Amino acid sequence: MELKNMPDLCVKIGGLVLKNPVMTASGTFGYGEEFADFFDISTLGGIIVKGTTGSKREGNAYPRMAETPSGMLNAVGLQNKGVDNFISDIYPRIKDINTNMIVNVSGSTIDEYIMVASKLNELDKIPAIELNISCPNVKEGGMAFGTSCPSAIAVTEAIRKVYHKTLIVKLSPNVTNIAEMAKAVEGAGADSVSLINTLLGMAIDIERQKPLLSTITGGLSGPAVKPVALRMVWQVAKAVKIPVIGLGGIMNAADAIEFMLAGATAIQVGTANFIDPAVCPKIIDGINDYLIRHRNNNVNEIIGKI
Amino acid sequence: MELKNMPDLCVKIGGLVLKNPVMTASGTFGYGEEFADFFDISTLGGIIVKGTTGSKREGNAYPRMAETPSGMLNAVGLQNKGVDNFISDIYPRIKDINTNMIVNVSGSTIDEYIMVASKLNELDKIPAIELNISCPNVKEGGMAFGTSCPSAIAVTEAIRKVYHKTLIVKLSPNVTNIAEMAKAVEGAGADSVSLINTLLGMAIDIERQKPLLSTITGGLSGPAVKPVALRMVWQVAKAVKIPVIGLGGIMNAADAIEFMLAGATAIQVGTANFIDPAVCPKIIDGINDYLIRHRNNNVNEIIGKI
Amino acid sequence: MKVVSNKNLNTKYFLLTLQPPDNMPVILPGQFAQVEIKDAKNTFLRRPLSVHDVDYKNNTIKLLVQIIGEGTKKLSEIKEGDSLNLVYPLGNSFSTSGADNVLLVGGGCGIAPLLYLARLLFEKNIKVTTLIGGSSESDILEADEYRKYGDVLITTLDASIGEKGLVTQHSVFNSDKFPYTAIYTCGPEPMMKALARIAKEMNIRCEVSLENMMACGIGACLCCVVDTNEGNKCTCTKGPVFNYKELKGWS
Amino acid sequence: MKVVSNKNLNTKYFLLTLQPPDNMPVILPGQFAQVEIKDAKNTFLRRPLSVHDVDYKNNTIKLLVQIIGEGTKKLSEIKEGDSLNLVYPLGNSFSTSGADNVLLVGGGCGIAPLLYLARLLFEKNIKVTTLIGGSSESDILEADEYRKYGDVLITTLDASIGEKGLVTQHSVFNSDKFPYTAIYTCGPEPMMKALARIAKEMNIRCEVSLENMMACGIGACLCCVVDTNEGNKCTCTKGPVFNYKELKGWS
Ligand SMILES: Cc1cc2nc3c(=O)[nH]c(=O)nc-3n(C[C@H](O)[C@H](O)[C@H](O)COP(=O)(O)OP(=O)(O)OC[C@H]3O[C@@H](n4cnc5c(N)ncnc54)[C@H](O)[C@@H]3O)c2cc1C
Ligand SMILES: Cc1cc2nc3c(=O)[nH]c(=O)nc-3n(C[C@H](O)[C@H](O)[C@H](O)COP(=O)(O)OP(=O)(O)OC[C@H]3O[C@@H](n4cnc5c(N)ncnc54)[C@H](O)[C@@H]3O)c2cc1C
Ligand SMILES: Cc1cc2nc3c(=O)[nH]c(=O)nc-3n(C[C@H](O)[C@H](O)[C@H](O)COP(=O)(O)O)c2cc1C
Ligand SMILES: Cc1cc2nc3c(=O)[nH]c(=O)nc-3n(C[C@H](O)[C@H](O)[C@H](O)COP(=O)(O)O)c2cc1C
Ligand code: FES
Ligand code: FES
Repeated sequence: MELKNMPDLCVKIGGLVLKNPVMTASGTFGYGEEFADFFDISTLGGIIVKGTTGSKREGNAYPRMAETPSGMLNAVGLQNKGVDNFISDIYPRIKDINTNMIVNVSGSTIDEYIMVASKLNELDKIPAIELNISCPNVKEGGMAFGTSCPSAIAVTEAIRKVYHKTLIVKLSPNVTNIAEMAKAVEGAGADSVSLINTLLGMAIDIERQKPLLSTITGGLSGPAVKPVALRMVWQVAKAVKIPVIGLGGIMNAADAIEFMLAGATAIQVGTANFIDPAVCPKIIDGINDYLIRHRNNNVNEIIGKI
Repeated sequence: MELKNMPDLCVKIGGLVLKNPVMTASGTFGYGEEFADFFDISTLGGIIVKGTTGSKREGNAYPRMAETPSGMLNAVGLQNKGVDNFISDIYPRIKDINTNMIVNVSGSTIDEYIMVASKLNELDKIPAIELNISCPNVKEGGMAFGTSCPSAIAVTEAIRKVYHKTLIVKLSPNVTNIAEMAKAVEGAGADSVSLINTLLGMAIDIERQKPLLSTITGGLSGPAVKPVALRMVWQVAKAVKIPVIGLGGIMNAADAIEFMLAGATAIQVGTANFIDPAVCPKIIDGINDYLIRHRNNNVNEIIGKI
Repeated sequence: MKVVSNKNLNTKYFLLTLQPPDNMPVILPGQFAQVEIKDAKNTFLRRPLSVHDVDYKNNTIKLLVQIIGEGTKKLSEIKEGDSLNLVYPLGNSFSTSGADNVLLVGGGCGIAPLLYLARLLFEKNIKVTTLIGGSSESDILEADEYRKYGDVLITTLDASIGEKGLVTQHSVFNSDKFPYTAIYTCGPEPMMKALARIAKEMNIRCEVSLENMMACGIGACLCCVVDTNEGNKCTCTKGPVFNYKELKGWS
Repeated sequence: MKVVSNKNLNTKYFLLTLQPPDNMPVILPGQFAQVEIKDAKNTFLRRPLSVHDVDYKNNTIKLLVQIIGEGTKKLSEIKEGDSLNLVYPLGNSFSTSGADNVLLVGGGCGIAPLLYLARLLFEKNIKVTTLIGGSSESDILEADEYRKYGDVLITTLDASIGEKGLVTQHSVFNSDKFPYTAIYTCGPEPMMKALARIAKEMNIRCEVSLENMMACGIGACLCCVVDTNEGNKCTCTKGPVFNYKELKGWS
C-alpha cells in the first residue's frame, strides 16, 4: 500500500475533529494515563474521561462488579474527586495529550450539572463534554434525567446555555423509545448524542442468597449488550440530524464497523479495554484495513451504509 | 436421601397447579412433541406452546436468526397456522400430555386477541393462556400493546372479559418502567405476569453491509439477556401481588434459582432448549438438589428470598 | 460420542470419525447432526453438519467439515479420545428410489452429505457419477472415496485439477447425450440454483440439500425456513433435502 | 508468555511456570498479573493471580493456582508450549524493609504471593517463618519450598498434618514469647482479620493481601475498591497489599 492510498479516517462531531472514529468510553479508561503504558493514547480519536460531579463522591460500597455471560455488571456509582479537583489536579496532567480530551459530566440536580459544565467551559484544552444523563448506579439523578423526555430536555437546555463548546448527550438504553429521547435532546441543543450507557441488570449469588452487587442492581456492559446497542444506534441515526456516537459491547474492529454501518459517526470502546488494554489501536487498524479492502477512501463513506 | 425428605416442588399460578416451577417458553419448544424423543415432557411444570393468532401467518422472510455473544436474535414473526387449525389439528394431539398445556396468544388487533382467547376458553385441556403483548417481530400490534400502559390495560381487560381461566400476561422488556406495566396489567385482571420476552436487537454482516435478519431488527434471547431479565423480575415481584413467572437466558438450575430468589414463582426455559433439548429435566433435578442442600422442604420457601 | 479420529485433509478441511456409546440408529443419506461446540467464546448454538458416511459394522459415523468460523475451527482442534455431543440423526433424506443413473454434484464441502448416498446408491446397483467442484485442488476432497462407487469428474476455477471453471461449466453438461436421470447436489446456493435450471431444461429430477441457518435443528424454533410452494417450511425437519420444484424462486 | 510447565500439585491446585518472550521487568513481592482465559464459554474477564515466584536467571515466573470456577479450571488445562497472555506486574508490594523476624501466614492458596517474598526476605538476612493453614493435608502446598527460607509451621482443620485447627489457633500465638515483629498474610478475609487483631494486640506490623473482585486490574474501572481511612482505594493499584491499619473495619 502506498501512503497516498491510505483511507482518510477523520470524522467530525459538532466542533470536534477526530483523527479517527475511535474514542474510549467514560469510566472504562480512567483519565487515559492508566493506559499510556500499553499504547500511544494520542493516536485515539478522543478520550472520554471519568464521570465528574460537582463535589467529591465516594461511589458505592464494594462489591461493585459481577461477571455475566459475555458481559459484566458494575455499580461504581460515579466515584470521583469532583470538578474542582479535576481542574486543579487532573487537568494539568492530561491537557497536553494530543487528542480530544472530553469530560463526562454527571450530577444529582440540574444545578450541579450547570456548575460542573460552567467550570469545564473555561478549560481551553477540553473541547467537549459528554452529559451523562444515564448513569444507572446513583440514587439521585443520573438515569432519572435520561428516562423521561421533559427532564432530558430540561438538563440539556440548561447546559446548552452555559456550555459553549461541543455538547454530547449520552443516552440511557433503559427506555421505551430511544429515538424520541434523541430527538428531544437534539431539539434542546445537543451537538451529538452518544449511546448506549449500561442496561440496568442484576445478578444473584445463589449459595449466599444475596445480590452480587452492594447496590442490588447495576449497569450491564460488554458484548452481551451489543445487539441492543446497535439497534438503538440504528434507530437514533435515522431519527436525528446530529452525529451519533455508538457504543456498547464493541470488542474489535468488526463490531466498530457494525456501529458505523448502522449510522454511528464515531464509536467508543468501553469494557473491551479491561480485556485487552491495547485493543483501541487494533480497532483503528482494523477499520483502516476494512476501508482498504472495501475500496473506501474515506471512513465517512461507510457511515449509515446499510 | 429418604423419599419423605424430598422437597415439595409444587407451585401455584392463578388457578394452575404446577408439579414443579419449570415451564418451557413459547416459540422455543414447538408444541412439546418435538422434544418427546429427548425426555418425558409430562415431567414439566407446564408447556407454553407456540404463539397462536387469529388466522394463519407465514411469519417473516428468511433469514430469521443470527447468533450473538451468548445469545441469538430471532425474527420468526409468529409463524403459525391460526387458532382454528390449532383447535382442529394440534389440540387433539397434545391435549392429553399430562402437564399444563398453555397457549401463547398473539394478535394485531384487540379483536383478534379476543377471538383467539374466546375460542381457547372452550378447550377443556387448556387451563391457561399467556397473552403475548410483547412480540418485537411483527409490524402491527405485538410489542406495541406491551410498551404503553393504556394499550396493555385495554387488551388485558378485553381478554379478561372473555377468558375465564388463568390469564398470564407476558411483558415486553423494551420499556422504561417494567413495574408500572406489570401493575397496569395486574389491575386489568391478569392472574400472573411472565417476563421477559425478547429485547429488541440487531446485527449486521459487515462484509455484505446488510442486516443479518430480513426484518433488520429482531428479538434477543439467551444468557446475554439474563441480567436484564433478572432485574426486571425482581422489580416486578416487588411491585405486584400476583405471581411472577421469570424467564430470559435460563440455561441451568443455578439460573432458574436466581430468578426464584429474585421473586419468580415459576420460570420458563427458552433458548436453552436449542442447545440441549433435554435441559429441562436437568433444571428440575438441579432445583431439587439445591433445596435439599439448603434444607428447604418446599420450593416456595426460596421464592423472593434475597 | 467418542472421537475415534480427527484427520486434517488440508488447512481448510477435516474429517471426524465418531463412535456413539450405544448402537447407532438408522441413518438416512442426507441427514445431519447438531453438534455442540465446547469451549468457544462466541459460539453459542450447535452447528449443523451432515453425516458424511456411516459404518454400522464399526458403529461409527464420519463428518467432513470445512473451517469457516469459530465453531468449525474449535471442532477442528478436537482430539482422538475427546467426546463430542451430537443430536442426530435429523432431517429428511435424499430419495434413493426411482433413479437409475445419477449425477452427484458437490461444491467444496457440499460433497459432505453425498458419500453415504453414493454408497447406498451403488449398493442398490444404481450407476453413480460424482462431480466435484472447487476453487483449487485443495477444495477437491475425497475423490478417491467417491471413485469406489463410480466415476468422478472434477472442475476447479484455477484448473489446478480437472476441467477449468464452475461445476456447471463441466463438459458433461454440454455433451449431446447427457446420460443422467437425476441430479443430487449440495453446495453454494448459486451453484445449486444453476443445476436446478439445468435439470429443469433437461426435465430430470434434481434434489438439493440446503444449508439454512439453524438454531434448534428439530423443528421447534422456525428459524430455518425456506419459502416453498406450500409456504414456509423448516429446512431442519422438512429438509435439508428438497426437490428444487418445491422451492419458490428455484424454477 | 510461553507455558514452560504446568504441574498439578493435586486435584485442587496447580503450578504454572511461564516465560515471557522478552526480559522480565522488575517484579516486587505481592504483585500480581491479570491472566487472559481463552476458550471459556462464561469467563469473560481476565483473572487476577499473584506472582508466586520469579526466576530472573531463567526469565520465568510461577503462578500457584487453586481451581475455583471455570476460569481457573480452564487455566489448569493449559499445556506446556501453549501461550498465555498476561498483563503484569500489577499492584504494590509487601514492604521488605524494617522487619527483622517475620511470620508469613498463608491460608490455602493464600501462600501464593508469599514464596517470592520469603526468598527476598531470606536474601536480606531477615528471619522468616511460614505458617501454612488448610482444611486438610492436600491444602498444604509447597511447604518444602518455604523450608528453604526458614521454618514452616502447619495447621489443618482435620489434623491430617501439623497442628489441628485454624492458623490463628497455632500454638505459636500462645507462646509467652511471640518472637515476630511483623506478620505478612494472604488468604480468606476472616483469617486475615483475625491475624490483624492479633497484630494489633501485640502491637506489631501486619500487612494483608486482599483478593477483591477485579475487572481491569490497572486502576481504570474502580470496581475493586476497599474502604480505607482515606476513602475508597483501588485494590489493584493501591493494593493488593495493605497495612491492616489503613483498612476500615479491620482494627
Ligand atoms: C443441514 C446442514 C448441513 C451442513 N453440513 C455441513 C457439512 O457436512 N460440512 C460442513 O463443513 N458444513 C456443513 N454445513 C454448514 C455449517 O453448518 C457451517 O459452515 C457452520 O455452521 C459454520 O459455523 P462456524 O462457527 O464455523 O462459522 P460462523 O462464524 O458461525 O459463521 C460463519 C459463516 O458461516 C455461515 N454459517 C453459519 N452457520 C451456518 C449454518 N447453520 N448453516 C449454513 N451456514 C452457516 C454463515 O454465513 C456465517 O456468516 C451444514 C449446514 C446445514 C444447515
Ligand atoms: C490480587 C489477587 C491475587 C490473587 N492471586 C491468586 C493466586 O495467586 N492464586 C489463586 O489461586 N487465586 C488467586 N486469586 C483469586 C483468583 O483470582 C480467583 O480464585 C479466580 O479469579 C476465580 O476465577 P474462576 O473463573 O475460577 O472462578 P469464578 O467462577 O469466576 O468465581 C468463583 C468464585 O471465585 C471468586 N472470585 C472470582 N473472581 C475473583 C477475584 N477476582 N478475586 C477473588 N475472588 C474471586 C468469587 O467468590 C466467585 O464467586 C487472586 C485474586 C486477586 C484479586
Ligand atoms: C466500570 C464502568 C464504569 C462506568 N462509568 C461511567 C461513567 O462514569 N459515566 C458514563 O457515562 N458511563 C460510564 N460507564 C458506561 C460506559 O461508558 C459505556 O457506556 C458502557 O460500558 C457500554 O459500553 P461497553 O459495552 O463498550 O462497555 C461505565 C461502564 C463501566 C463498565
Ligand atoms: C425462536 C424464538 C421464537 C419465539 N417465539 C415466541 C412466541 O411466539 N411468543 C412469545 O411470547 N415469545 C416468543 N419467544 C420469546 C421466548 O418465549 C422468551 O420470552 C425469550 O426467548 C427469552 O427467554 P430465553 O432467553 O430463555 O430464550 C421466542 C423466542 C425465540 C428464541
Ligand atoms: S432450526 Fe429450529 S426449526 Fe429448524
Ligand atoms: S480492577 Fe479496575 S480499578 Fe481495580
